[in-house]
Amino acid sequence: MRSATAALHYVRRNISLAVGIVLLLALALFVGIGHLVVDTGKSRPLSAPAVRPPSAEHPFGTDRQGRDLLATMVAGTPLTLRIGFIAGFLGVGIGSLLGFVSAYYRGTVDTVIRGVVDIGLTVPGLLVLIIIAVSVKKGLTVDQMAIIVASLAWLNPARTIRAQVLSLRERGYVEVARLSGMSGPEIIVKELMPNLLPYLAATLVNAVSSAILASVGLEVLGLGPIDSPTLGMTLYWVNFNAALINGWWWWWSAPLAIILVVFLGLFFLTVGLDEIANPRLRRAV
Amino acid sequence: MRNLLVHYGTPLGAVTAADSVSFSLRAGERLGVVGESGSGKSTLALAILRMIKPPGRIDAGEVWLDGVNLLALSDEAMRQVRLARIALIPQGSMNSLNPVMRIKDQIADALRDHGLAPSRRQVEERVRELLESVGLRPEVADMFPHELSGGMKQRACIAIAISLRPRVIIADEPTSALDVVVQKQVMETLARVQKDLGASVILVGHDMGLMAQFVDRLGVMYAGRLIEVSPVRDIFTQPLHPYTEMLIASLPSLEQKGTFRGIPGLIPLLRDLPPGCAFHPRCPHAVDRCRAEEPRLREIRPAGWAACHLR
Amino acid sequence: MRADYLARRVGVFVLIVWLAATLNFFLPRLSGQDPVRATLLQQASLGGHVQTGLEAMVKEYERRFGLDRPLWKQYVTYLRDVSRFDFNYSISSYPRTVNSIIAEAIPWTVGLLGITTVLSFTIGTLLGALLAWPGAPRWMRLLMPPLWALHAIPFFLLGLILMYLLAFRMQLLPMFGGYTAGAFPGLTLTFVGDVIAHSILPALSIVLVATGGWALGMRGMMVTTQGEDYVTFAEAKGLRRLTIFLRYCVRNAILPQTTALALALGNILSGAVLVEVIFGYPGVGTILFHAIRENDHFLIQGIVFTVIVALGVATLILDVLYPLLDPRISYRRT
Amino acid sequence: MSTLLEARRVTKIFGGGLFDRTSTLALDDFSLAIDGDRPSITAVVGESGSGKTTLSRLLLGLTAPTEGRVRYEGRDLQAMSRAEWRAFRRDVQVIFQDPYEVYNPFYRVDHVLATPVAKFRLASSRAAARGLIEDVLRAVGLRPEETLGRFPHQLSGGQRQRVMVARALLLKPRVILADEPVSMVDASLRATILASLRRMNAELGISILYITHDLTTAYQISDNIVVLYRGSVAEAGDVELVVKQPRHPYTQLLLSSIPQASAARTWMTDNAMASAAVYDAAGAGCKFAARCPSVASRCREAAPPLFQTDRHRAVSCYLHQDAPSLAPEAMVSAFALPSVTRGRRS
Repeated sequence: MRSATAALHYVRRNISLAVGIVLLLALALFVGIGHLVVDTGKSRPLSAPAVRPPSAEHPFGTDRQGRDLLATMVAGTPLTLRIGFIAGFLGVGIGSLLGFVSAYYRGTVDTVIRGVVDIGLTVPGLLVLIIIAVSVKKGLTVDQMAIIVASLAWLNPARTIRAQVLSLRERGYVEVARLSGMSGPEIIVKELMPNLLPYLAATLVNAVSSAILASVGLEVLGLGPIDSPTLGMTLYWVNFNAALINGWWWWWSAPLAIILVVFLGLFFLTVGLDEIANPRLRRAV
Repeated sequence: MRNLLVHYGTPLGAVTAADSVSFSLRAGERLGVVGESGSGKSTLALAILRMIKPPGRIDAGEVWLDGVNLLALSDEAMRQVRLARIALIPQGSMNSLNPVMRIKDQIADALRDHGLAPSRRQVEERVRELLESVGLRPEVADMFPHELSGGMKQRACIAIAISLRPRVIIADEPTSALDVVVQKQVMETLARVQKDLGASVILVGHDMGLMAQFVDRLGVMYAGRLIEVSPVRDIFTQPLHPYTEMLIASLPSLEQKGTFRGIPGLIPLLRDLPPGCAFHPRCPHAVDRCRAEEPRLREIRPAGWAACHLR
Repeated sequence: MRADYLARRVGVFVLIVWLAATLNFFLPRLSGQDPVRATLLQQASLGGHVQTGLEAMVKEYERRFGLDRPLWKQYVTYLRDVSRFDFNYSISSYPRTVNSIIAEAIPWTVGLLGITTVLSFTIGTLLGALLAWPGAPRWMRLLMPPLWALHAIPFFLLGLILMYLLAFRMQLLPMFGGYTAGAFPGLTLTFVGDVIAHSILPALSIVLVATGGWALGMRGMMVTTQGEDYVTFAEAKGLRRLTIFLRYCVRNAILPQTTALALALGNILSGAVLVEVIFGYPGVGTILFHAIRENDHFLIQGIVFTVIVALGVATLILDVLYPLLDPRISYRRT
Repeated sequence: MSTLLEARRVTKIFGGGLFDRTSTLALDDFSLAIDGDRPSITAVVGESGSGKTTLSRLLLGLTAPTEGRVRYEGRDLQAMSRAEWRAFRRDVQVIFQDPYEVYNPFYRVDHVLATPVAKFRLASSRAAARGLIEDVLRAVGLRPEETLGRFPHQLSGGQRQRVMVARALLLKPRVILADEPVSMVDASLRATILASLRRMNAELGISILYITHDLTTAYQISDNIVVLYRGSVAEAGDVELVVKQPRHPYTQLLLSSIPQASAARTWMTDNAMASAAVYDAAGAGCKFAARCPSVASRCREAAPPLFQTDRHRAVSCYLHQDAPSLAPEAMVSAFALPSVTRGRRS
């Protein structure tokens, strides 16, 4: 009980965290309630009259292929988030494993991992993803999309977590733990992990955000799951049909607004988590 | 140089880092301020320079230098006083020099910002002179801090501190990160430039041995208060305050084996001071009055001041 | 020491280029069949106005990369071509070479990216520095939240919004392209003016987003730097506030910013590709978009490879210049 | 004499890899042995760069020597079996310099005490573990109820360091390596910690290796002392002899540089311009030659061996070349026996 009020008290001071949580909760509510009241089947082409501005029947309007945009948003938002979460979790999972191993054991392992990561990070990720996406066969599914995005999503977590562990492993308590009979993996899990939890959380949110950004980017270029109504694919159709110069403002405003909420929500969440992870910033507040 | 009188209180939020500290400093004198961690000794050094950063602030008191109250000066006037009249030699934490500037530029910008804008030739000449006076080779002028050893960096800091011939030099733990051999060289350098300038020195630190060997008069701080000020010889032969006495007894010596013993109990936290005399929980002689009433600094014998009810 | 550093850095660059080339070669072949060949054959079988050319291309491709030849021989041939920047013909606009298409697009992208990167880095860093200065005016602090929010938005989304508001509704600026269709390209005042007008929107969407990031980073570094001992000592030296600010705080806080620039270039570039697509800007990004739509594998490979090399060169230059900013670097091990 | 922990002709070089031209010689042909039968306190004194930190890491098996062997009960640390390694980990304990860094801020102080109990199965039940922990805390003068359940930042530096002493005690070690245990503790609290080290030696028969830069505390608690200069032994032997009548010019310089906390003022001299420390590249000769006031030409040609000037002292300096020379690994034979007879642990 006391910790709950303390947490609430803290959130009130950490405004960024609160804003982030509220934005993402609102989005979750939209999707959740949407699935209950809206027929997501209407997100398929030809299920509604084409290019209608918002009306009582189609609150978000319809697109040129005859999709109901409200249904498309309700169906598509979780798909986009799914790509982000799968890629983000995979990225942070693989990245932190490599980061921990690299920084804790040093030596050749470290040299190789660090080299790969350093080089990987200087290459523009989207272009590599384009090559990958072009190379694999057409007709991607949402999950395949997520895996493609994840293929680069581990680079950044590996790098930042390696740096964190490097600084932590020099602490005396790691040495003490070793002298107290703890093994390497045990030290990583019991001594290092707890101190990195807020940091890992911030890294995860960051990775999810980057993954969504990358996937939306690929989709806008037409390299996404063509048959799925994800937010990025909707924008691809917007661009494909030149909706903007045709004045079909509702077509692009809905996905745009939702993407904005996603990115802003994730961003403020990261800032809030950073504040927890980084005591220096906390003191400065 | 007439008198420097410091008398102020500095609440850091609700914490009093230095409370009603006063002392005077004579021209050419070396005054030591010794204290353990959290005793407020570094706060004192910064307060004299008026460099207490928020949330800290100087609430009351006066710092007199040659008839001018420093606390009443404008910010710009105070800036002029720094280095020109009161100079600081920072803690020997190896990080006091700007890592991306050559040593000569770090001396030159001090000269320039104090209205001395001589030609480049004159600056070079002055830099060479200053480095020489602290025992550094002229090549050091063109070096970056990371190319110098700890002792050399600290000498460079001394060179900067004396560049405008200040009246008072505040040395805040100048040798805390140095080995003893280098510490001795640095302190000897400091003593020599002080003699050349005729300046006074306030040496702030925690090393009683260094104080015993360097200063003329010693002030002892405990929990943000000055509890004793005496000539250094008197302090080591006949300390007035029980804390001073026990502190000296806790120091190991090279003369005799097994004679030192610690002070039982804990150093109090500044935010949680006991009522009355702050030392009473650790004092073997404490009486009821010590628990209730805070002692004031009084002159107990000629030139010997202490804050203790038992004296 | 400095020669070591340079040699190591150039080595890394060569490694990056080689890896990029290798990736380019092997990735399309991972799927078992050769998608380049498949596309070529498919295009050829579809027929059309360029059929004769395509047949010639298929022959040429077979000759160079024939599946009967061992993979390593194909790889060597490929590496040789790549090292000469020979990417073959464009499939979709035969008989133009990939090179000539890329060469036409590069000035547009370099111009847009170069200017926006320099602008956002400079403005952001300056703003971040000022934000951390106690003497900064209060209104500046109010800039922070909007900058934060903008920073979180992808470049091309902001582009869409700006385009709708400024070009479509208010008609202040042209919407698409690098210059007005039908205008005669040349170094005339009207043409240059036209180009600038067309580039304002894409540039604005990049600058508005990127500036916030630089400002955030710089502010954080300034806060750290202001706590350093050398700043305290500088104050005790009685230096003017401006001297301390510029030569002690900013001078040191800018170092990590510069290292970050090298890493950020890749991200900015990725974002700019999409901005170009949205605005139909005649740069590398738009060409890439069309190449993807038309399955022009040679063109895609050529663009990706060129861009990675260009970025490699840019970061190489940054890294080589960096020791001039930080005297400690030649001694520090990476 | 049975040797417990031994460093035999150990050299440690850092760097110097294929792409790294700067290599540092941290420890140069160094030998030291700790006797198991007569538990003593041996101090290793050196300034920064003398190799004392490297020595402590080598003796703990945290790094491997470039040349030479570190042995525990005759077994090379680098070639130990799992069981031997566990026994070594238990028998040789350490107290570090920084009494804050050694605590994981995520856990209460109980964590550092409970971990070894669990890992080495020191107790059969939860209650027994608790009892064990309370016992060692009382042994170092801490009240368990005031200490357990607290977070490290809630304890003072002195208290934290004493908990670390208690942790070492918990494992009933045979050797404790105290690496600058009081240099970050306030003066008024140092004595208490040093006294508990002495008590552990005298009452529990634990050998102690006290590594420090501070000659004064080293003199106060140790039986024998080794003075290190840039990775080599300058002087070693009975602490009374070395401190009261130093023979090596470096030991003399070191001793004269210590400001004494007494009313007698003899420290400062007027030759303030003694040049800032010159560290030339390590040549073939004596490492101290560049700073030595009595340097001779032969000092620059070859490093001096150890000369046994007294029964309980050896000096590495040609000024004493008339004395019989001593092989590095035999240095220990110059050590004095502990002055007090100490109890052996049961």
